Amino acid sequence: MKLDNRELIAKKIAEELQDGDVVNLGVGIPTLVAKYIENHNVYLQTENGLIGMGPPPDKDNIDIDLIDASKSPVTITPEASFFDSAFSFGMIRGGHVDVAVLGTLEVDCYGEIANWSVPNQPILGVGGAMDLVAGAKKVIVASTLFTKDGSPKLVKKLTLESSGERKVDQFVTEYANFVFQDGEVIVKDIYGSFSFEELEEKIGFPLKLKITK
Amino acid sequence: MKLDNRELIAKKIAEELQDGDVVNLGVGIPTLVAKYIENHNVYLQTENGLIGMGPPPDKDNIDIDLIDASKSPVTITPEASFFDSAFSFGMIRGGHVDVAVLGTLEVDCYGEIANWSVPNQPILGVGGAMDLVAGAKKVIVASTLFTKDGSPKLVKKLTLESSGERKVDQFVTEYANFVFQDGEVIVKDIYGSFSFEELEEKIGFPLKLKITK
Amino acid sequence: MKKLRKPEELSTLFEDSMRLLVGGFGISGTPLTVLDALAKFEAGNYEVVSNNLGDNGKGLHKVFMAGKIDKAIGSFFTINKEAIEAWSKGELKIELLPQGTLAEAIRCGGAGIGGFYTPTALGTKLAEGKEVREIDGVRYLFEKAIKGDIALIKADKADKAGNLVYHSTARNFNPMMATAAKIVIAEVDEIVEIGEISPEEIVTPHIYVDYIVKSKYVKQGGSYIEAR
Amino acid sequence: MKKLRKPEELSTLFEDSMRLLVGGFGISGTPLTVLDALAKFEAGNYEVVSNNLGDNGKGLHKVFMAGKIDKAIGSFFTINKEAIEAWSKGELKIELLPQGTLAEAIRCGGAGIGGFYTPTALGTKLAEGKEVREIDGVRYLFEKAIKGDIALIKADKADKAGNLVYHSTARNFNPMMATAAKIVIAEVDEIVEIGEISPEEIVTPHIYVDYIVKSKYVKQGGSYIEAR
Repeated sequence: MKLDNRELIAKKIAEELQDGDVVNLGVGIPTLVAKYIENHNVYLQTENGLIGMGPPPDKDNIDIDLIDASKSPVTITPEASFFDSAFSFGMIRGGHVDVAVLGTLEVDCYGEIANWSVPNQPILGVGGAMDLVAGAKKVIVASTLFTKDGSPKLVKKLTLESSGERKVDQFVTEYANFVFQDGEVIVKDIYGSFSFEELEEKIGFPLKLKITK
Repeated sequence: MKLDNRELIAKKIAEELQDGDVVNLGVGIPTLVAKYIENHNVYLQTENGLIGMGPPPDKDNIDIDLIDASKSPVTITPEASFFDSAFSFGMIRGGHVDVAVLGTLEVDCYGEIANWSVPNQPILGVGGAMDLVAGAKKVIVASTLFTKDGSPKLVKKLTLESSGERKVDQFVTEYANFVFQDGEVIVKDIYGSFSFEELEEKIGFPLKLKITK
Repeated sequence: MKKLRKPEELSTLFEDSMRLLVGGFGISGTPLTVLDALAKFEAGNYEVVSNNLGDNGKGLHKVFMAGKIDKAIGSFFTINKEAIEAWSKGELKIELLPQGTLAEAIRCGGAGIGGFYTPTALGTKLAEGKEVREIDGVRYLFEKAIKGDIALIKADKADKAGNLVYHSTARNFNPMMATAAKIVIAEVDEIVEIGEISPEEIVTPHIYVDYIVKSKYVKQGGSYIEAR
Repeated sequence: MKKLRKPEELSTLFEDSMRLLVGGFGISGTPLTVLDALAKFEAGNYEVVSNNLGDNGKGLHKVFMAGKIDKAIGSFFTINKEAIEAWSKGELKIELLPQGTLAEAIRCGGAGIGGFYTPTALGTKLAEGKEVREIDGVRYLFEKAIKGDIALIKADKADKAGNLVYHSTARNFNPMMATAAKIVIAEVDEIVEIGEISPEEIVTPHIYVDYIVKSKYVKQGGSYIEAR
């Protein structure tokens, strides 16, 4: 079965996760990562106060107080525990979350992201996005490479509001996996229908190819 | 039975406590206050992590992990709970302790106290004293009025190290109960063997008499 | 039980322009019964500190629709359409804080800490006008503590002294808010005898809780329904 | 059980001049077994963060007497005679902090907060050289967060994943220290199956704990004795 773009990105990220990792999955594509994690020693944290998040319940076993950060019902794994919001964000800011997987609207060539303000709308919601950007040991951004109108989300300079000065570690798309080095965008892996040269042309500025997988 | 000086001070302070008060008792005379509290709705807090401290256990029921701030074994009351040191001092600094009863070496005429440094000894211990001085809603100092060599502990100006710029509310001794107003020491109650004039002479600076009991 | 109140008995506690701390994430862990009553009380012009402004006609959304909220301090108002509309007309002030900063600020307020330095939001629009300081080689943003006049929180169980425990992710902001206001009202699903909650397990000691209200809501499938 | 170690197996974790966070108040809640081992390991010149330096030949007192401690950061060393003597000879550095400031600084270290403002110690010798700031009309003292290389803590029970619960006032500094070091070693009295500690009751989630050591000490009357 061929995976659609969103599922492909999720699967690629699941493969990056290591034994023992504490992982926080954001809304959207990041949420899909959960179903591709095969390692039982990966622990999912949700910032509303839970480490050890399990899959969604069947509809007869919904507890609407047992939810993830997108307010969807979840279950818990055997070694799970609950805590309050101050402790939960202490876990995030304190570097105890190994990987945060976040959606984004833009990523610049340094790895700075804009993932909280929607263009042409008042900025009235941020949630835990900035805490995760600032605090997680490693930040992986998960997004399709182009917006609906076809413009690349990978940009030379952010046009939307930054989510924080801390740079992300990877940008995983349906075409390639990008990493960042002093303003240079490195293609670490390429697996979509575009060649490196086509990718570079679509994105509109020079990239560097350095397959490390 | 006539109470000795230390017991008298403890009893006087117990009578000051109100229904519902959360009270932290320091080392020494303050510890004696507990046995004179008749109100069952006074709750004892100990800064090592307990609200709802009960009397000492009999010697067959000692648990040396269930202790007060002077490391003496205690018991718990039915509505008690345990917490960590950060939460405990949050309770103290955050104004959730209604009354702290503390011993002292000196009190000045503004109500500033020195209760942590011992004369002519290196200052290597402070414990929770300064947190209680800074944080409790009301601070009552409990001490005999004179040192062993006969000099008054109530002084115009501290000669020992201050425990904090926050002023105490009362100084309860075996002779009188003092309060403080803009550098003026007011005798609120007098019950010992000295008259007001004798007290004033022994202390060595003018006091003000204003019985409010 | 000394602290138990009917929600309507609480009306005299509330005064115009008070700052209220309201627990909940979405509406999970929100004191729905107390907020229903609050929407009907006379006082108003509140400044509300809460992650969001309720949802779908429940919780703070009801209080907002009753015209009682002048300002909201929280992390996520995007789902509250009417609030966004009121904000764009200048009828509602909004102060946006990252969720972790909000949680930490309330904890500090309750713990007697005046302010703190967080790495969150550095280099963003939310850092504008705020002090930046480098400590041991890391850059941080200064944030002030938050306190309130009344906290409206939701717990799972109270014992008869007022000790509280919470249920799963409905714990969220409630334990911090219980420490950070002059008056604390806790809505609970169940009241048990003293001693039924172990002293090791209690999350909010009784000394933080002034009033207890029994919740009128029960959970059914994917929603809360008013049933008691 | 993946995290379980014999105390002697931990020797390779320790390096000269590391900063160690050590739980306990007096010796209650102190990892006595791990500290016995530490006194014998080769490394030394430690900087130790702990309320006090053990007591009566137990806990950190033993490590200190083995000549392994260069500096102590804590709130109460008055009872440690040998430490005071070493300090007056210039052989031991001591940094004194109020107990609540110590607790808060460690909590901040574990929670990614760089520093905080406390009212404690204002106007005292312990405030010398520290920034004073007025926030909303109240004066506060700035204090930096504290982190460590290794935390040595004591809990009551661990489950096989490493989730911890504590016993009565032996909880003290341990939960904060569990969050504030790169490596966390927890000494426990009992190890139980996963699921035996309820998810609502767990104080320290397993992700904070790297190694578990079974305690060799038991309590008998008024003291701890080595018995296992």
